[in-house]
Amino acid sequence: MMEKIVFALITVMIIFLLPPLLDGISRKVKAKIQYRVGASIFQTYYDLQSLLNMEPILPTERLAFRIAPYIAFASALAAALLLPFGSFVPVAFTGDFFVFLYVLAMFSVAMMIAGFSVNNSYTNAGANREMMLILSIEPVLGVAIGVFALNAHSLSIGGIPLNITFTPSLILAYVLLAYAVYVEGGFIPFDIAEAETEILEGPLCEYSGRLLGMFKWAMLIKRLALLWLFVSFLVLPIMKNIIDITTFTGGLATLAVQLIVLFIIYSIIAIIEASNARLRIDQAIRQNTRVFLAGLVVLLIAALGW
Amino acid sequence: MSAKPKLRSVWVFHLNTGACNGCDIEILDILTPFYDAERLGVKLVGSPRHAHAMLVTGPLTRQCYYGAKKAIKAMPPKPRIIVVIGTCACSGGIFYNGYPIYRRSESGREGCEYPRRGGIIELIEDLRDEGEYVGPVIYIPGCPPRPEEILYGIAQLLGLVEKKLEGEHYTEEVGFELPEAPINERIRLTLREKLRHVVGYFDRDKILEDFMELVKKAEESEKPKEELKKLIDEYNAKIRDVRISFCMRLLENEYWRVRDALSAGKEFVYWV
Amino acid sequence: MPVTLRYPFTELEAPPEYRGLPHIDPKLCIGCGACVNACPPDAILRIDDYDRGTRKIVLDIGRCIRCARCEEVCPTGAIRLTNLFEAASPDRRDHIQVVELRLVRCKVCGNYTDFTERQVKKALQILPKEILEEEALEERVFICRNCRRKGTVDATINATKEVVL
Amino acid sequence: MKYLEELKAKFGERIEEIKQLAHNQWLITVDKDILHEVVVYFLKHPEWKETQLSTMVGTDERPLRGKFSVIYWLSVNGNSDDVYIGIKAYLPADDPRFKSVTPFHKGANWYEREVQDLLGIIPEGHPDPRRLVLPDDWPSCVYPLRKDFHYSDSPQGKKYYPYREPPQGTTVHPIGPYHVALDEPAHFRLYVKGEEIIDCDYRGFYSHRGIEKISESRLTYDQICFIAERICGICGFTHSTAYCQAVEAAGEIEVPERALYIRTIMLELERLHSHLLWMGVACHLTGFDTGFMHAWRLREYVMWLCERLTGNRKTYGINLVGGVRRDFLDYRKEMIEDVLKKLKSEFGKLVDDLTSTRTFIKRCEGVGVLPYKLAHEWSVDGPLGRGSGRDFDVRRDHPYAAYGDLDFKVPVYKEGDVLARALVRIEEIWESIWIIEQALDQLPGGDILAEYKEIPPYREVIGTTEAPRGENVHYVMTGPGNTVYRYRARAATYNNLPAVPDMLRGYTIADAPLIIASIDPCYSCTERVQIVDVESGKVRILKEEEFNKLSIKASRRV
Repeated sequence: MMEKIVFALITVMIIFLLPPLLDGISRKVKAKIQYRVGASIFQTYYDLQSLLNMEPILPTERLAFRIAPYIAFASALAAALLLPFGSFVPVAFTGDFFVFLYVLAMFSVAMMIAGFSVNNSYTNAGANREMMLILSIEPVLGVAIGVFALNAHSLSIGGIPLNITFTPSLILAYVLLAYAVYVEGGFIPFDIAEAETEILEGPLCEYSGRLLGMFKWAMLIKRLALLWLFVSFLVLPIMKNIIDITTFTGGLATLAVQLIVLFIIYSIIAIIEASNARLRIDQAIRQNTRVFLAGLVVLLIAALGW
Repeated sequence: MSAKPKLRSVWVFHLNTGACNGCDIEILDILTPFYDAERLGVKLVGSPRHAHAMLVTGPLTRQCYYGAKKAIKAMPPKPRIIVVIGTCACSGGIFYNGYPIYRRSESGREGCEYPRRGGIIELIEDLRDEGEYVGPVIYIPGCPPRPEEILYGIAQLLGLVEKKLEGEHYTEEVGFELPEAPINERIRLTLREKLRHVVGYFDRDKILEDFMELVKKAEESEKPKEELKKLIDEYNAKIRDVRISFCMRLLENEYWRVRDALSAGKEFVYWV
Repeated sequence: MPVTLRYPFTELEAPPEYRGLPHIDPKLCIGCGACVNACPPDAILRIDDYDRGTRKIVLDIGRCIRCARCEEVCPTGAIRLTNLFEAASPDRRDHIQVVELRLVRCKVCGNYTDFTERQVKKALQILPKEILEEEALEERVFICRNCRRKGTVDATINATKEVVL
Repeated sequence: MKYLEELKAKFGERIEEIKQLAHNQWLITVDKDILHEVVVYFLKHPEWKETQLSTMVGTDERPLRGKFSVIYWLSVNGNSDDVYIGIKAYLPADDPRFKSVTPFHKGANWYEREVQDLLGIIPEGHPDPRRLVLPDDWPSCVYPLRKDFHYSDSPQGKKYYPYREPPQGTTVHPIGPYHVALDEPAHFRLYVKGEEIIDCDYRGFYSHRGIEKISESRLTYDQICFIAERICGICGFTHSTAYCQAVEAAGEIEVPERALYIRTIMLELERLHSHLLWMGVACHLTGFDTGFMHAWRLREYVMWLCERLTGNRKTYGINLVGGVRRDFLDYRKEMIEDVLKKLKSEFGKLVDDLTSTRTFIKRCEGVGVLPYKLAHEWSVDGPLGRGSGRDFDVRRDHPYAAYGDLDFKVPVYKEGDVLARALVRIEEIWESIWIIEQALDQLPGGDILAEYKEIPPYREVIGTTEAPRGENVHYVMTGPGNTVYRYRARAATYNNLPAVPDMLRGYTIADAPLIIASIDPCYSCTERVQIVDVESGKVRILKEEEFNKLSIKASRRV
């Protein structure tokens, strides 16, 4: 029981407090590439703190506008809670893999609600883009996880990484998953929905103060959840061969490795972000569609058992 | 310098009210590697709704007035900091009383008031009259201000540095000095004006001072003309700058010409 | 590697060529107003007060465009553009510099003239001795324009009378 | 000039006067009824391929001869000739109307709307006679550039602007006045279907600061140099140079050669930093911040250099009528050489980085195409024109400052997309470095500032420079005493911006900021200086005029 509480505490800490730090690190990495000192790695905490302390200004009376950030926050949180932290999966049940996809989509729906609830062509355009992007990338994510599920004969996110066997299709599935996670996370060149210089952060354009802070925080948590998924799929299958994950120390060690890999991946993403320009929505969708078709092929290969 | 910052995160929105672009580019410039305002927690955002502070540039044209007012009202009610960047925004700058520039009717358009009125303050006062809250205002004059100047202003806002400037008022009591140059004042002014056309206003004083030193030394000797020539040769060998040497030679010729003319009683009104 | 400057956490000096904040040396200023005429944005004002007998030269850094025309035209080198640049302040009054000088009181009518005592001193420095003595200028410079004109007119009238006679 | 004979033969009696103003400038005075015919004759002349409408000036000459006047300034470019032709017509004071050129040449659109706004001279047959320059709340029938209008008056009217009706089935997507992609306020209304842009309306002149009126009223010749420099905070020096050249030509002042070379070097340094700035902005707009940071890091070397050469990073303030104010001492020359060396080694790397960033190139290629024909119709200039195949550059075709002595290439691309414009600018940076090196080598001795006595009044002349954005044309009509009578500054963007709607059509809102930025717009340049109720009856106008006169008085409190 004690072990559970410790893991639960660590998990909560990771989900709530780690994302801003990761963002801070990412900003620092980008700054270094750009020959700058950059902000302190805790800058994102300061930003969130100041936003959350600020009284928002409401451009509309609609309830949807006010609750959208909370929906987004809740869905990001829910997504994160479905993932394995070491051996500990906060919320686990068979078929949670569908729930994961569902809550991620929920997040985007919250963005769309936010975008369409005000009469502003920037937020509308942003919501539009979010919708198009999500519609084109969710299938890729689904296919990627589907390949894993097929391979592991499991429909639970906690179960999949522990049961997979290495086949050629699995390696392709990792590539697919990496791509889907990257795009869904809204990293450059796929930060199309929140493009600052084009449509002024899209759906978030009209938000301010506390509500904006919630949204920003939720987005960071969502990124964490996506990356954590990838990291878990990467780390757990390897770790389970080295150490017994189900023990307390084994779980802690796995968690530590997960964290280290997460930091590394986040830094790599920062480097990719720093060396790319943003794509146009039609270019991104075309690319996603192509990847999706490739994904179907992979699914076929996996179904054949290779 | 080690003071703890009052604010750790300042998101700024950039509001141009008809500026010439100079200040606007300098604002972007503080984000670039050499200045990197992100260190101080500054982030440029695209929507006034996200902003803690408004960076205002420009003399506030009438066409911009409505948009600027809307933008400030769109900011969250607190803290609504206004950072006024550039001479135009501080007081209207060189454009201050042109016909398309907005001014409150109380401000007049051709008065002799000081501090000089104009710029964004006209809008802020209008907003305050309407009962809108507007937070602290900090003025950063300059045309355009250097990026360091803007950083300094922002650092002041964050409580990292203290202000250095204070209003000054002098009366006759400070005393009056009428410096005596080693050469006749009329000749000095003539040469000074001549130099303006040769090396420009900026370098002339230094060159003229050096020249007068040499003249002073030369005049003490028996044959001033030859002595001055020798001194200038030495000086030129030391300074190794074509332009300064050129000026020295020119000054030498001019000096004797003007001096001879003056002592011959010819009138010289070179300077005005 | 990062190239970022340490400023504002360290002191920093602008290059000597920089046209920074203008400053009037109150000991050198003669209040001639050459800078006022040259200044394109009217950042320098000349405010004469004939009741109190003062002339104020008011410089507003918040209006100054740092063109250095004032420095170029100043006959005494009193106004200069320093290489200081840290002018940010929450109070516009910090940007003001005032130099208040005494105007000459006319020896004849007792009113204040439109030039300062320092201007006269400077003029006397420039004018050659011979002219000063010849025209008895030492006396006449302390007389206001009106009285001087009146004096000239009177002299002319006297002269014509002499001719007529 | 051989074409004058041809012109005389064609229009005969109705040409009132032909006079030469400067070595390459002619002024042809014609009857107002054939004004548009003469202008179109030159613009469409088969032998002058790159002829373009350089500027157009309306003047209130009522105090002088009881008439208004308009001059169309055309420049003959390319390999054809080095000529500027002014075509002038006088209009009666009580009914200042002339036939619009816009139906025949789109490029005249803004010019004619501007004289209508500022002087009340009405171009008959103009297809879009909306307000252009004056604020939305400016009263109608008050014309600030007329001589009976005091420069600091600012009468208040009712706020109103007739935007175009959006086409069927589109929604309005406004860009600006405060959009992060636009450094300066300007208002584009995109009429979009989904993400695609169907049409576009533009309401600019948010930065109209009345520079011309201030110059004509409050300032002296030397002071105008500094306000001219503040027309634009990026390419200000070309403006003050163009102004100085105009006044120097009018006053027949011989500028010392050293001053010309110093001007040339400063102009090219300005081009360097302006183009680097543009590259940075283009990267920033596409979300490629690393490119932005590195371009601006390089630019900073140039800025520091300029600060040490002239005393300020941007507003150099070293131009005066007759020369320059600061000299290049030897150590300053060395500084320039050092910076050039640094630039040469690092700029190549930057270009490599940019061109190897696939996502960036993808965003630029084939976007915002402006074909040659349209480019000619809109009379666009500068890198925008050269990116669309217009082979013309003021530095080469009408040499000023020291450009006549120097050797350089003018890059021209035919594609007309954003990428072509970027490539033109990249090549121009290399050329600029080369020009500065030559000028430094050849820097002559002597004075830097000419002395002059007086500038004769009522002479008309133009000065032109090639700004980083294109052709700058400054028209000066000298006045009595130490003032100008009429000053008209035309910045490069003034010709380029009207072409933007044509470039936007068919692309998406994601491309819009990049396309707009690709012309390197400088709103403050353009707008230094759209509701005349044409349909309303005469009686009403009279009433309004009286009312507005009252409001003028009210607005002026001394």
